[in-house]
Amino acid sequence: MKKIKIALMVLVFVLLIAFPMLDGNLYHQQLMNQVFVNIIVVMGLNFITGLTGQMNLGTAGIFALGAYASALMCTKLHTPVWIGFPIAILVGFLIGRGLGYPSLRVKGVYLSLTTIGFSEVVRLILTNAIDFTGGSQGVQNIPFLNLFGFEFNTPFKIYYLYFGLAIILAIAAARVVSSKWGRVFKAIRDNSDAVEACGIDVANLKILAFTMAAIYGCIGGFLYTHMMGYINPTAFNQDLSVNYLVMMMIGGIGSVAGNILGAVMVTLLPEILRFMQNYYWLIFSIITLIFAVFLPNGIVSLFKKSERQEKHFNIFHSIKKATEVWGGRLAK
Amino acid sequence: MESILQLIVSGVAMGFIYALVGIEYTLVWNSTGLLNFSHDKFIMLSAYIFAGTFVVKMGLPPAVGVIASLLVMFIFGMLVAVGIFNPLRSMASPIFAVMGTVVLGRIISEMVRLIWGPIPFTLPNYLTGTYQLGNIIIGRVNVWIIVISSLLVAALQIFFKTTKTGKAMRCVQQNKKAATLMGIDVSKNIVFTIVLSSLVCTVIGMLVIPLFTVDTSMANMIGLKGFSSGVIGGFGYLPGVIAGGVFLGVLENFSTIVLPAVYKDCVGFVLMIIFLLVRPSGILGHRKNLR
Amino acid sequence: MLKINKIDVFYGKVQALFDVSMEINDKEIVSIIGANGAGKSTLMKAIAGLNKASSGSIEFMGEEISNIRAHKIVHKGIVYVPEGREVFPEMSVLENLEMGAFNRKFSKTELNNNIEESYALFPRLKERSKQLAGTLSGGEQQMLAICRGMMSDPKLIMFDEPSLGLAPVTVSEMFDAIVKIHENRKIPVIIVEQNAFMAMSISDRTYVMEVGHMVQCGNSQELLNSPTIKKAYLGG
Amino acid sequence: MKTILRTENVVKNFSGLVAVRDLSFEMAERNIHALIGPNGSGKTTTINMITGAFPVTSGRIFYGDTEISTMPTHQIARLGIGRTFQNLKLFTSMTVMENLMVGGHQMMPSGILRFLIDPATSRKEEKQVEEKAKQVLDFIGMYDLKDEKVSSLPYGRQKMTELGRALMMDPKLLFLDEPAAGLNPSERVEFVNIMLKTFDLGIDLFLIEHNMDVVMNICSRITVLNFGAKIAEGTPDEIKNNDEVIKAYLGNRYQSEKA
Amino acid sequence: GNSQSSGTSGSPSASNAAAGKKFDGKITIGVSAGITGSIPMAGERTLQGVKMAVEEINAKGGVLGKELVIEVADDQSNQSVVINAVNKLASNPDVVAIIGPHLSGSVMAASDTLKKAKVPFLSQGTSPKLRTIGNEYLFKIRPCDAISAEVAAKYAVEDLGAKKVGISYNNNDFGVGGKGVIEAYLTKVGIPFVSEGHNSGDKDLTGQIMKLKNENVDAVISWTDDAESALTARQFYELHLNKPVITSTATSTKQVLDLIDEKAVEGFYSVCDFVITDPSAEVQDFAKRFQAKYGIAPDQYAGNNYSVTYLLADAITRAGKADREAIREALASTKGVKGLSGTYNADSNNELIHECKLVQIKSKVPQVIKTISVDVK
Ligand SMILES: Nc1ncnc2c1ncn2[C@@H]1O[C@H](COP(=O)(O)OP(=O)(O)OP(=O)(O)O)[C@@H](O)[C@H]1O
Ligand SMILES: Nc1ncnc2c1ncn2[C@@H]1O[C@H](COP(=O)(O)OP(=O)(O)OP(=O)(O)O)[C@@H](O)[C@H]1O
Ligand SMILES: [Mg+2]
Ligand SMILES: [Mg+2]
Repeated sequence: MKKIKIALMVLVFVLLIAFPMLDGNLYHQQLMNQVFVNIIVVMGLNFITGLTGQMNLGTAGIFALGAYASALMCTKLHTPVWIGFPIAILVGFLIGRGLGYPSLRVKGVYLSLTTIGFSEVVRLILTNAIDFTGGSQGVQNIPFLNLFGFEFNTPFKIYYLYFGLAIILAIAAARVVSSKWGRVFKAIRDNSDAVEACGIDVANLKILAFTMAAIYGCIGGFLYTHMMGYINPTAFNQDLSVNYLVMMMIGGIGSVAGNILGAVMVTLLPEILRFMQNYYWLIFSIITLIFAVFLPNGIVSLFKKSERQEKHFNIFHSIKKATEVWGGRLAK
Repeated sequence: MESILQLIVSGVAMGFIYALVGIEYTLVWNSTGLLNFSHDKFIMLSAYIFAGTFVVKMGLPPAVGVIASLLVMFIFGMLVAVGIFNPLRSMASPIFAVMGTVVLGRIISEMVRLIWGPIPFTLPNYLTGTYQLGNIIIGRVNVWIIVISSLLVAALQIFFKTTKTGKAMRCVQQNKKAATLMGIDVSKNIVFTIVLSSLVCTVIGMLVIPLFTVDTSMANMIGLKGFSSGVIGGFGYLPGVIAGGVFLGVLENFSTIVLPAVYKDCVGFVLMIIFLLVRPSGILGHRKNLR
Repeated sequence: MLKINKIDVFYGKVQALFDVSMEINDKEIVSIIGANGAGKSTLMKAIAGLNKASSGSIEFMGEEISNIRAHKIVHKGIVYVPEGREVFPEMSVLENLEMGAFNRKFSKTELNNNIEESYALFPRLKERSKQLAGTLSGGEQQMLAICRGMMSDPKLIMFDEPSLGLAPVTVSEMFDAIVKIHENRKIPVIIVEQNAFMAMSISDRTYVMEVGHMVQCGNSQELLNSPTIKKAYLGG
Repeated sequence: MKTILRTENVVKNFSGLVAVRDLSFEMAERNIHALIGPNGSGKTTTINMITGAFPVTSGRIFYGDTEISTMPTHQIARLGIGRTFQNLKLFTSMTVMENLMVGGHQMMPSGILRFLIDPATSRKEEKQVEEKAKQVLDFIGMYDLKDEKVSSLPYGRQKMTELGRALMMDPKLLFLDEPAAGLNPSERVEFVNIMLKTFDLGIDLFLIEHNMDVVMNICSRITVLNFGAKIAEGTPDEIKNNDEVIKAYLGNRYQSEKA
Repeated sequence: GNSQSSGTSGSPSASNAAAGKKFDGKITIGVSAGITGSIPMAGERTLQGVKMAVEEINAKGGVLGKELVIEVADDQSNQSVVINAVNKLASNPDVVAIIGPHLSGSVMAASDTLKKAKVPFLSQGTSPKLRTIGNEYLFKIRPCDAISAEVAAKYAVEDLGAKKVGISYNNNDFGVGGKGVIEAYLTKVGIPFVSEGHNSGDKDLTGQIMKLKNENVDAVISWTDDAESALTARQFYELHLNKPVITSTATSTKQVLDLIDEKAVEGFYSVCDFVITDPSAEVQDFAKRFQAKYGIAPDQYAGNNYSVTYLLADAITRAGKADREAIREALASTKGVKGLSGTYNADSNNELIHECKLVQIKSKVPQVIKTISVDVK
């Protein structure tokens, strides 16, 4: 079973490497690049909302700040483009601290409303601080990324860079999820009082989760900005935040594989459905809703099903066994 | 002076619209513990049903249209509750419920676009006109809104505090299992709540037509502002919602005196964040546990 | 009055009850004892309609109830006081009690009588009638849950570990109260208890459960003296 | 004998309702200390204040020589104070093993950057804690259940899991809030054995319990609260025969049963 | 691919079958329009205009003997989606040119992609910023705001004699662009002004209006979108801002006028390009046929995109082959092609229209007062 899984993963990997060489269609390449960006953002969101259970509806704001930070740096200050990357991390770090703070005071819907507020304020400031951000007319002529004089100026080149980054970040995310961090994030979601009682500083961890979410989000924004070449505030609206949550939900909350599947599906499905013309967006929304209602554990759960059933039987057997053991002890 | 008074009056008028939206989602929140992120779309849908179908297309007199729209939205609310809200609320993570409502909103707006077409319209001579007091002007429809939202809050407050069904709705939010054991039909209750909220949305949708005109994004802004006014008024506390809405409306207008008017929308969100963090009990100081 | 005939209950794929049968007669106190995880609560929930039996039947006053939804069963007069209290945390003690009578159309005086009866049983509740139930101490919540169950004048009441978390003096008061309720109202009572000694002392008959099976049933007094029961459940 | 825990005039006031008034007591090292009292007398509130879950309204609490009355919960826990909860607070979506691993989180000091850069160290840490968790599971007799979701376990096992999770932190002082509630007599015997074994490991126990068999048999000292105030303190025998305690808490039946 | 596009142009093939003509292949033009998203009306009208023109052209024998077909991509009026839409169109080698995207912001987002793909595209974007992006594949089919906004400002000062001008603008790419032009002009001629912005979707402008009132402006220029124009007119009227008002195109279109009480817009001026009350025979004829076909009056989205489809057909004919580069060159050398909102003449900025009309609303009917043209550079 495991071997099949690994073989499958290698196959997908090879296909992805070969894809832009086999398919020269710029549209397809560009779409894949968007997929990579979205994967990165969703994996970040997964830390805070998927694992820690803190409802974050402010992804658009995070993403926008990451995008604008780099865009403004290199168009206004003419800094080298790659600087945007550390800057994105720094901005993410700062946002994480800032957004993490409210999460210490409010939970659940209250937090989601706070994050909505944050994201809307960011958008309105980007729209209105015209001298600084270019306002609603946006920032144009954003240069492409370049590294050591090599410019990533075609979707083909961008593809490999973003693919590589997405893989690195996915590995990092997967490791975090399956490590003590992921575990303790989930524990906070289940019962934060008990986590405190285990000597763990919940405040710190929530901020850590927010920070990682924001760093991933800002890296996503950074990559987005240098792929687009032009940004304006209208794209960073509530709909975008929601879209990322939808990706996470459809893929499977809490799992990196799920995040990836969700990002792929939500990015590509509407494009695939374009042939339905006038109806495509409706159909897409209906499909999303159907997934939410009928596949609450996300697409990943389709792959895990057989495992889970086995486990159910196990539970019963081991409980029975344990009870027998207890009974045995009592007898003597 | 005159312009300050006018700003207050317009702010109050707008504030009551925010309050109406706030009432609607407080209602859903109080009894299901869900936030309906598609309420702006419900409002929009009902405006289309009322104005687009009943008044314009079928030529019914508005009074009849009102009743017909309430009926249609009653059924719509019921379908949505049974088909979507009920399954979503029982899911492990509240993310599903939130996302479900958002996606539902998208579906509604696409349906509206496909059914009624994308062209904005309005109802001429429906609740139009203004009243004038000295130099202070207030729209006729605003007066309607103020009266109706006050009545609505009073009625809902009595309903929640005194009637059994109202209390049952609060029980359902707090502990579904225990509610069942008291003999409360939890699913029916949720259906009832959603239907009620759908009706309140219909009232809002029909009232704002003269001010907002009918188009697919007509209620986007008040959807979010409604949340702010609810928070400012003390989450889940009905009389507070009106206070919150009016406070927000007036403050927004006052902000235009000192700030560029384009920052007006910021005021609502900043205020909401401040209240959430600093005074979660709202301006009336209603105590309630944060969950 | 209540007749359970060979029911099976599953959680997902796990079977929790196997072929369980049981009978409760009019005006009888019955206790159910068994180790942790034996399936006592599962059985109670099956009667209350919170779990569905996949096979077998449950008859209440001659009527099949195993397919009726939980809230309807309450209307038939079967009240289940669950383990773990399950109070309405953001309602006051008084409101919680009032909700206990939700399924009945009581007049004001009837309601007040029942409330007063509760207060008489546990005066602590009267002191705290305005306090939000979520902030009550564990034991206070337990008292509230018991009284709330009594509010609707049920025809059959089931207590799931009512003594859990109660102080010793209160435990005896509570068992006295159950006996009193039983005598005053002449209704059958089912008690699931870990405090087997107490439960068996006040009950007429006792059922013993083990790993999802009903293994023994008999006169409480007799079982109290049975050495195996003593050994396994009475800590003797 | 050294004092491990000491409270000085601790008061807790919930907007007018005084749940704990002027409580002063001391707990000596190497001791099993019990706190008993009628329902609502402020026992859980006292533990909550000691472990930092609630701030004290006034008064001071010392752990050894350290004042802990103003510390946040997690710091208090790190000093070696573990606890279980009256109403179970488990990580319900996780397995028993994972619950215990969270309890051992503090034993893995490497930060997230270190973790990402240096997988070997963190793997080693994880292994160590896993070993420890296995020991603890063995200790509480739940090794076989280690991969089960806690939410599907019977109540008694869940309580045991909570104890195991608290043990993972290597506490010096362990607070147990009604550990025996909901257990039948034989299970109770088992739990008591485990508690005694825990004590033998060098962990001092402070417990709230309504079951007098447990309290009277294993505790060396008992503090009794009523309406938030201390009404008696002493050895089990002293308490058993204290009229005020009998009246307020034990009741006559207990007396007659024992007699 | 192609199979989809013929789906969208099903009716043209039907009509040419009726005409009994045989086409020798197909020429595909892409349409990027906001069919869903925040301004779906623009998308629908655009599509209606283009489709009507395509049908007519095919009925007359097509272009270069080939059938004209369209491939539509919804851009949701959103910059991220626009990229996908135009990429999809551009990656189809059959697409020789694109009509759209409509919004200036969308054009900015799509510009690089289309430049690299070397696909000529014709946009309704009017922002002066578009002059600076240096994309020779972009053609602008409506008068730049640098022209029309200046016309409005000039009219306020010269014809209405305003000594102080109020500007009410939408805080988006369109409104801010226009506001910049107006402010620059007023500064140049030394007329004081106050600018008050609002956001798209705003529902109450009391704050802004009270400020304009307090500043005692003599005339107001309102540069905003459809819904906001209706709101502006209503609230100006209700709050008694009794000053002459000059607006951008919005108030000259039927769908906006339908939203406003007659009294509230009476006497408003509007600077526009395509207007259905344009007395010219072409416009009147088009309006009639459009009304007959779709049952609604055309607006500038319909009119301009109808007109530009003809222009594109003309350019393809002039290029002699359906080739992207050749079409671009043909478009860039457009001279004197008659369209519904004036004569298309390409200048160095690839701007095709250099004239606009000033209309006044009387009893909800826009009456053309004058046509203003500027020199083609
Ligand atoms: N929601 C559930 N999902 C899966 N298994 C469950 C669930 N609830 C209970 N079980 C299992 O069913 C069996 C019976 O549980 P039940 O709660 O009825 O026991 P009980 O006799 O009431 O024990 P206790 O004394 O702990 O209350 C146990 O093995 C338990 O683990
Ligand atoms: N947050 C709160 N707000 C108001 N009153 C509270 C709050 N928490 C506890 N109380 C009250 O304080 C008193 C002490 O509660 P506590 O939980 O400490 O009791 P306890 O001694 O643990 O009782 P039990 O044995 O029933 O668990 C109770 O009367 C309770 O109602
Ligand atoms: Mg049980
Ligand atoms: Mg307690």
